[in-house]
Amino acid sequence: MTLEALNYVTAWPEIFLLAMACLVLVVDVFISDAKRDFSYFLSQLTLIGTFVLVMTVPVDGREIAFNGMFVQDSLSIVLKLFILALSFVTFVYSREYLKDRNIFKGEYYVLGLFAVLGMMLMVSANNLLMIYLGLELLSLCLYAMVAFNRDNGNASEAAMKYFVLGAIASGMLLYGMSILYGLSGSLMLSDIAVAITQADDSRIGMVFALVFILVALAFKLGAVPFHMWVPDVYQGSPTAVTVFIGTAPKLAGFAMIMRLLVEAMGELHTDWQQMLIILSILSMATGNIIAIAQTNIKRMLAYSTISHVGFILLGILVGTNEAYASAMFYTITYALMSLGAFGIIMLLARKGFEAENIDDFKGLNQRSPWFAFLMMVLMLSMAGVPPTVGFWAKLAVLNMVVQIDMVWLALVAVFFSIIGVFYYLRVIKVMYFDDVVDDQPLSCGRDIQITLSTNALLVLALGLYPAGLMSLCISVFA
Amino acid sequence: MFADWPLLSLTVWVPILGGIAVLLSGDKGDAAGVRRLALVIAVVTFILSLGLYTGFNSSTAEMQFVERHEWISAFNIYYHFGVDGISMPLIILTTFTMILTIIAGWEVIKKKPAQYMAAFLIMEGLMIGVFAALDSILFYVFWEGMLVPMFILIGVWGGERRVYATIKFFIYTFIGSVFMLVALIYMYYQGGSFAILDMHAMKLSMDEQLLIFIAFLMAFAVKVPMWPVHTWLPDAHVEAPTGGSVILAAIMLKIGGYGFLRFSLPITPDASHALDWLIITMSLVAVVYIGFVALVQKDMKKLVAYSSIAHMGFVTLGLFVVFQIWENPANTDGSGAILAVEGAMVQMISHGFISGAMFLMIGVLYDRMHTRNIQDYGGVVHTMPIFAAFAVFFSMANAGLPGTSGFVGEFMVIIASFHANFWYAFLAATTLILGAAYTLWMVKRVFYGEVANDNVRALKDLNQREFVIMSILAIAVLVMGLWPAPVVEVMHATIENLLQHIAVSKI
Amino acid sequence: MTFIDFNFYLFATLLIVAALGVITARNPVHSALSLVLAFFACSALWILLEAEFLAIVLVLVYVGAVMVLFLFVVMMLDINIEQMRKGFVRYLPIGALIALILAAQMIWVVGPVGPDVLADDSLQQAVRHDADYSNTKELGRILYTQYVLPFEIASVILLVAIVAAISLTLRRRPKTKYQTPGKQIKVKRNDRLRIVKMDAEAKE
Amino acid sequence: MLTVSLSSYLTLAAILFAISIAGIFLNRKNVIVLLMCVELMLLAANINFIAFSHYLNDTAGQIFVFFILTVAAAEAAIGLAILVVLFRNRRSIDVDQLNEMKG
Amino acid sequence: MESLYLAIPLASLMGAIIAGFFGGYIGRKGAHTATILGVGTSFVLALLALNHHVFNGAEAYNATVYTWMISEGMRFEIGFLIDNLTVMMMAVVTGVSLAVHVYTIGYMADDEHNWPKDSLAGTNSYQRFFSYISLFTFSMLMLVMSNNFLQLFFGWEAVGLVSYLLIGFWSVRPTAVYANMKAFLVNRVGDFGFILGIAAVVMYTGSLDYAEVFSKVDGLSSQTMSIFPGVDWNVISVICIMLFIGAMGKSAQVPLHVWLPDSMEGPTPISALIHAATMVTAGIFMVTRMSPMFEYSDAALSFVMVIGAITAFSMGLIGVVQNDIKRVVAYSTLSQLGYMTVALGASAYSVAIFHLMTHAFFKALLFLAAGSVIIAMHHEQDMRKMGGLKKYLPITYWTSLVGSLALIGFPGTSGFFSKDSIIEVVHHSNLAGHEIAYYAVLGGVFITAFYSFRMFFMVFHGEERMDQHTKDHLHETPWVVTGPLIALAIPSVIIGGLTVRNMVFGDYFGDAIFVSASHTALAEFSQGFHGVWAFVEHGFTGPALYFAAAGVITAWWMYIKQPGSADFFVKKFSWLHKLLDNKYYIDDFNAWAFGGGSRGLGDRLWKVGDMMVIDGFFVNGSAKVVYWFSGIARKVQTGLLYHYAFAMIIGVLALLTMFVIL
Repeated sequence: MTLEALNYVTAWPEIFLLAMACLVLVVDVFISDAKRDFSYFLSQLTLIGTFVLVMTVPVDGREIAFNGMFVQDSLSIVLKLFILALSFVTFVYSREYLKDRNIFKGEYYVLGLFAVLGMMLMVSANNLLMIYLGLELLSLCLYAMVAFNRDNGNASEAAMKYFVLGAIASGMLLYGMSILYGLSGSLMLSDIAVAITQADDSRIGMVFALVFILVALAFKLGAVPFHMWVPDVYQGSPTAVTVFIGTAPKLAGFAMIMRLLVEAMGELHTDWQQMLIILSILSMATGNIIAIAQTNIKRMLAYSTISHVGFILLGILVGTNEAYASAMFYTITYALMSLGAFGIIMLLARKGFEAENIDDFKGLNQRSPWFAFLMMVLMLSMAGVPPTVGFWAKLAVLNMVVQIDMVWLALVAVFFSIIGVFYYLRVIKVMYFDDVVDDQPLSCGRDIQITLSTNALLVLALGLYPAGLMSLCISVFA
Repeated sequence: MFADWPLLSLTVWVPILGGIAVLLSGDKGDAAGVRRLALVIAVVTFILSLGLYTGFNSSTAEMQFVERHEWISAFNIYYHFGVDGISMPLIILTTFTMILTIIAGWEVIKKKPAQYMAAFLIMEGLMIGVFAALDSILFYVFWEGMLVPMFILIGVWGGERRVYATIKFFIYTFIGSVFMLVALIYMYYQGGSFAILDMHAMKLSMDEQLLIFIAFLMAFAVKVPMWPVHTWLPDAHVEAPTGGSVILAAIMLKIGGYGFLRFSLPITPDASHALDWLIITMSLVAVVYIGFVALVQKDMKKLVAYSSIAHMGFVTLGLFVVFQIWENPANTDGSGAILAVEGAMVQMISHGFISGAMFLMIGVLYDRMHTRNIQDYGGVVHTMPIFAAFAVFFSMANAGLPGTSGFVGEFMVIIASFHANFWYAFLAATTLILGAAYTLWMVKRVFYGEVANDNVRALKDLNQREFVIMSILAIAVLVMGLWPAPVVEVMHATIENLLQHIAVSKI
Repeated sequence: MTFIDFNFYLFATLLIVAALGVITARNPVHSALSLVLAFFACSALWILLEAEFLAIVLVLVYVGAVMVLFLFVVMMLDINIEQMRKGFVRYLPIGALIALILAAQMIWVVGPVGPDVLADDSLQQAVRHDADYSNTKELGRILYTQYVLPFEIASVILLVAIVAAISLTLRRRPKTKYQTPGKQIKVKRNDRLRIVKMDAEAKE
Repeated sequence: MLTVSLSSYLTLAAILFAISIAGIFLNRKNVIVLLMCVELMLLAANINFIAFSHYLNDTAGQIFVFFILTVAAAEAAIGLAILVVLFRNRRSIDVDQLNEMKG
Repeated sequence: MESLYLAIPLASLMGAIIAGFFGGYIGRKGAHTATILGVGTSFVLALLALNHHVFNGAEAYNATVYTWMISEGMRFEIGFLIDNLTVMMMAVVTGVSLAVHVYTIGYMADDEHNWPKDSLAGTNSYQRFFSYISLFTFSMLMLVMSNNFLQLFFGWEAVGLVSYLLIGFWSVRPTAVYANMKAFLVNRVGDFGFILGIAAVVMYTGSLDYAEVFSKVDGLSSQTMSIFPGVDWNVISVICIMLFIGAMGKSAQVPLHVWLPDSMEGPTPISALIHAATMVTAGIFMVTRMSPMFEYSDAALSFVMVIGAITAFSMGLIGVVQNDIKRVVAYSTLSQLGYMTVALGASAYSVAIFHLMTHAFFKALLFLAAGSVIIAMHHEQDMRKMGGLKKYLPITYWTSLVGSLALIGFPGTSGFFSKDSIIEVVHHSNLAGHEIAYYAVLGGVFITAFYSFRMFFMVFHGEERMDQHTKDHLHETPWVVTGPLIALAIPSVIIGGLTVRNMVFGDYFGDAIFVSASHTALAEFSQGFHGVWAFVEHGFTGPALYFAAAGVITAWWMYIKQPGSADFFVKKFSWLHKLLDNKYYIDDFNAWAFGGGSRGLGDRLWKVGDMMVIDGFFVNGSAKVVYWFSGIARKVQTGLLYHYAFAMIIGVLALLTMFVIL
């Protein structure tokens, strides 16, 4: 076996990322706290470099590498690009926030980069083992990042909950994978797919495995009733970590669903469709309803995430390529929106002050009309009000649901999104209609300002012309 | 000169981009400049819409000024604009009213004038978009997008309970419209196109039609608003700043009526037919019930808001009475349907002028006295005679006095509904009494009698700006009342065509 | 009953008992020790399944390293044992019920009764390897060839674990006073001494 | 007749799995025991893998277990690190008191 | 001729516009000059038209001025139908209006006293008043000149609007602004029926044009419609009754008469012009115009007749107990309108119109005379504070006497011809209810005479009951007041005799009025006509005169001979007096049932329907439920790890159970 046979060229970006992450790790040890920015820049450089490499990776349709462990296809490339971009922006937003809290350390970036690596591996996984390892790499980084603010009790509590529940979820995943492995005789996704088509007696065993695997997937995305970690982790983590958890990993989770449910267990579509219907309805209901009662905006956004996951699942459960594209579109746009929203939360936070309560947004329009406007765009987008991209995402998904004659499900979905409008509007309400309570000036670096504006305006611009992103998503599944 | 321009796009985008420009010009700069810029944009838009009018061929029911570009190919969604005789007058109404609204907020708005003006201009563009859109998703985008500036307008520049009112407004409308979205998607799934005209031609079974009709009903009934989903309107009106009330009453409500005409009737004629009793009942309840409710209002704006609901009842009555007109055995020649629909349209336009004027009037008083309670007034005629003259005029128009535009639509609808059933006309005609009762009773308490208190004594009559707005509106109301022929003519071909279309069952 | 059967039932019983011990023990130390026992029992079962290498690893790595770590933390944190049992009895019925239902369902699927999901011929009889078959060698052979990528990733995961554990737990106590000689050397006169110029006070 | 077959191992794993689940639910006081229960759960999966691997005559299952053991070790390390941090902040690892955030 | 016809209303309109919009600039003199010029022009042109049609015998003119709107192939037009009926109305309207304009110069001269000092509305009130009455003239002309229902309705409402504005002219007076609203609303009740009638016309004939509608009436006569399920009504009857309901509002027939007495709150010239001579007769005119329809419905005619009879009698009775000088005249007007209506019901349209014309003159005269008295008395209207004014106000006295005589139908006066004709025609009528009508109008004669002369004696004779100050300043009113009085007194006497032959018995109206062959009342009555003098002679022998004489004598006895006897009768028949004094409690009933009832209903609907049920229960209720549910649901998120794990386990179990086991 030669190195060429490994086809490692396909995995160049990951190799580069790994190498650079290690470099950051090493370099960081030798620089003083005052020069910590260097680690930041190096990390960003890593992401940019990886991004460029992903762009230039020579892929002709579908490229298998590392003895079938690794696959590079258009889905993986597109998702990786977005994961990298989202992480890049996350790092931009986080810097000042971390500095203000004295947790501006190299480890954040190292763990972040490793997490990105984990996501990229998940996205490119072609084997149950790879999925598991990618997931664990991501999760372990995230557990640590959640607890990153060591002196914060809530952060450690959140990390603990996240960890224990995450471990249970991976235990279930493993159990499911073991059954799947046993019944199909292989760890390779393609082999499993073939085995399922041939399964007759063992089909129920496959469904049995599916349940356990689905639970893990649902946990990763935060679908009800496996969502319980989401609000606590979102709230407890430092916002810089919340934003990280809330954006790119959703894409990785989406990829995991694509790999496991669609590629490996596509034959069991009728089964997981039913399961996803239940999860999706529960998610939309729980997320939207409980969000209303929240006063902590991070927690509110957590519940909002849960409800959005319900929508993403709606797209997936349809089970057609177009529908996967719509779900992907939804996931990407959701990540974009939530990135911006958390960005603004971080923007409002300052030394010794977390802008965590919705009331902290009071009178933002008077303090900064521009950021109030951006936040409004983001909230409207989350609520699905045109002309923001959130609307198109919902439209795309609903469109698909209606196409499989499940109008009732579409109605349920819109019903809950009405309830959802309630709490998004409340944020706009406090920003625009209430008087200023906290009149500290908003200060942040130009880089954050520009990125944040671009972020939010992108939500608006994609709302005006969603066709590009949409056709990109469709082309992935074409 | 206008022939080659994408006039519709311009009328939509000039105010939106203009609004953004106004927004960017900011609140820190001089307010006067902001206002002037806003006015210029509104006037330019109006001129553009006049270009539409002059180039409009009223002898055909075809869509005109059509623009069609691919937008979102994945879902077959097009950037597709066009106007016919139904949307044309409403677009002009919009651009016309917007100028007045801008002027109305001239010195009155002190808090963040740039945002205020921008919100209006953006909303103008969106509303024109609603009327011009021929792609249902494009329509929906404008339809929902419009809520946002209104939400902000009421919430920021509104009265005491503005938050309650504006959220109620938003949620109410949102609830209605999302179900419409599902219906649109369903039809896309069935027919493969989001184009409204394709939907018109689509075959649909009765069950499908009924469900789609109900979805549309939820959207449009809230917007119109029809009883019993009207309760957002009084609150929104009361709390909205004057300009907001004007736009709300003059244009936004029309969008509901427009929706019925553009969507419900032609897309689901059989369901409209089957459920027309429901709409008719709701309309008549609106006329009578709301008439009584308006009578006891203590707040002027609320009173006018309720009167708007009652007046919009005529619109829905006119639109949906057509089937029964055709079916009434006593109505041997089957005539009256066109009259009904045209009456509804005329009523919409006229109500745009009149309710706008009424809210401006209340705004004039509110700017001076900072109260809308009827009982805080009395004998205003003694201190503001010119204003009182306008007030009486517009009140009479509101009460449907012949010679004013308020009469035309009511007259047409009452006559037409008689063709369907005596009792429809009977209940509709009660507005003659109730409308006069609540309007004139308000006039009596506010304007007549002795000067009620020192605040009233200190009132100053209209200033030049207010006088100009009032005069323009008065002339509009009068001209339309004395000579509605041009308005009717513009829409005639379209409505005739529409009725021919809905007369044919889709099943 | 063959020898293998006998061993299976023996260690299986042991495993279950140990597992029950883990969840029912009053003292976390006892739990940990039960877990060790469970690992041992499991290891024996794995040997029955001809997975010798992993059986050894389980004992060496798990019992030797991980469980020690567990015990270490248990000791370090010094937990009040009296409090540990609260609520156990109260929730036992529902917990047991859930567990029983779950177990019943799972066994129904994979066990001897219920749908025969294991009907596939390839699953019916295991091939017994020859005595000279080396499980370790076989594993090693494919681990470094076919599974080289996972292997690398596993190392990354371990690295992450190291980084995370250190960054989370390593701390310089802020209250500890320590000298920085470099700073002491670099000190300048102006840092320590300030000459204040004062006007003479005027007499009243 | 008692014979050990694949399903015996799977049944054993299922029982183990159920026990660990019960443990997670029943243990309301100590986070460490929760972690141990998770280890039991992984053990159940491992038994499955190895049993299948044996009956399939395929080493991939054992490889998988190998990685599971590795990852579990790493996981334990991080979990215990978090536990330590938590204990430092709260002076307790009582699951009952781990509810600052809720609702 | 077209432009001439067009000029008639427009001249008045121009006057109104000039005085209305530019009153402040042109001043009082400018305003009254402009409006009088305008109305004067209208009058002259109307006379020309009269000449053209009546004396030169021109064909009826029927043409469109402009198309208001075309919908569904139906033309809604503004157009003129000028025939003998119209020209007569035009002449009367413009003539009386001109007189009132002139009279107003004097009456409103001191109008600023009627306003609070700093009222801006009071500053130009004079000009505004002129503008209004000119506008009224325009509206009334549009009404009578109309050749279609649309324009008729337009004029119908426009006169209502002006009436509203004028009744409430002194907008500082609560009673005035109450009265104007009441007037408008009650009229709207009539219009309610009217518009339904128009709607029915449109439905069954497909046109609004008189000529076209009338041409189709014959075809409709057998058609029925069902308003209540199972009950079929003749279409024509329904249309006619609904149209007549409109007339009842405008012409103040019971029970829609309640606004008219209150309308006396307006300045007196208005009472004369609008609420006596012209506007209130619009209903009569309209029914006459619609004779080609009414003739096809005996039911409608009976209805008309009975309503008219009730009005004529019952309203006269109320007049007996009034003390306000204007109110007496007002009730008298009501009663006379009832007479006209009765005539309409008897198919004697020409008689009704004839009475309308004569009444216009003598009633305007009486009102203006009353106004003259009021001016002289410094705006005192209570007759109990008058008396013996004869020597102070000679011209007013004599003209009043003429007016009163005409009103009671003294033989030879114009009122005699018209009223006697009505009584006779009703006598000859063969429609259901004509007996009641006959006795009502006959009894009405006595009552009319009684209250007329009661007023006359109380005002001009007997002891002087006014206070000293008023008495000192008593003198005859200026020429602008007395001039119109004299100008109106002359036709009050002679116009009846001059025109009765042509209008009632001749074919003056030509095709304008259609009487069905089966309605023979007028024809029979006409057979007994042998010239004006014979009519007068016959009048001396008829019962009416005796009734009238009895009335006058009773009045004389009660108020001159035995001044205390009135009080005696009041005490003796206190229940009756109370009933009459309270106007049969109709106003109270209306205020309670309609005013209070609708407010109560509105309040209930608002507070219970809107606020409690819709808003409270559904809207806020559902929001609250969601909030409440949210509050409950968030409790599930306990924060406890084992609950979270439990949720996951339950999830697994549920999924397993659902998809694997089941």
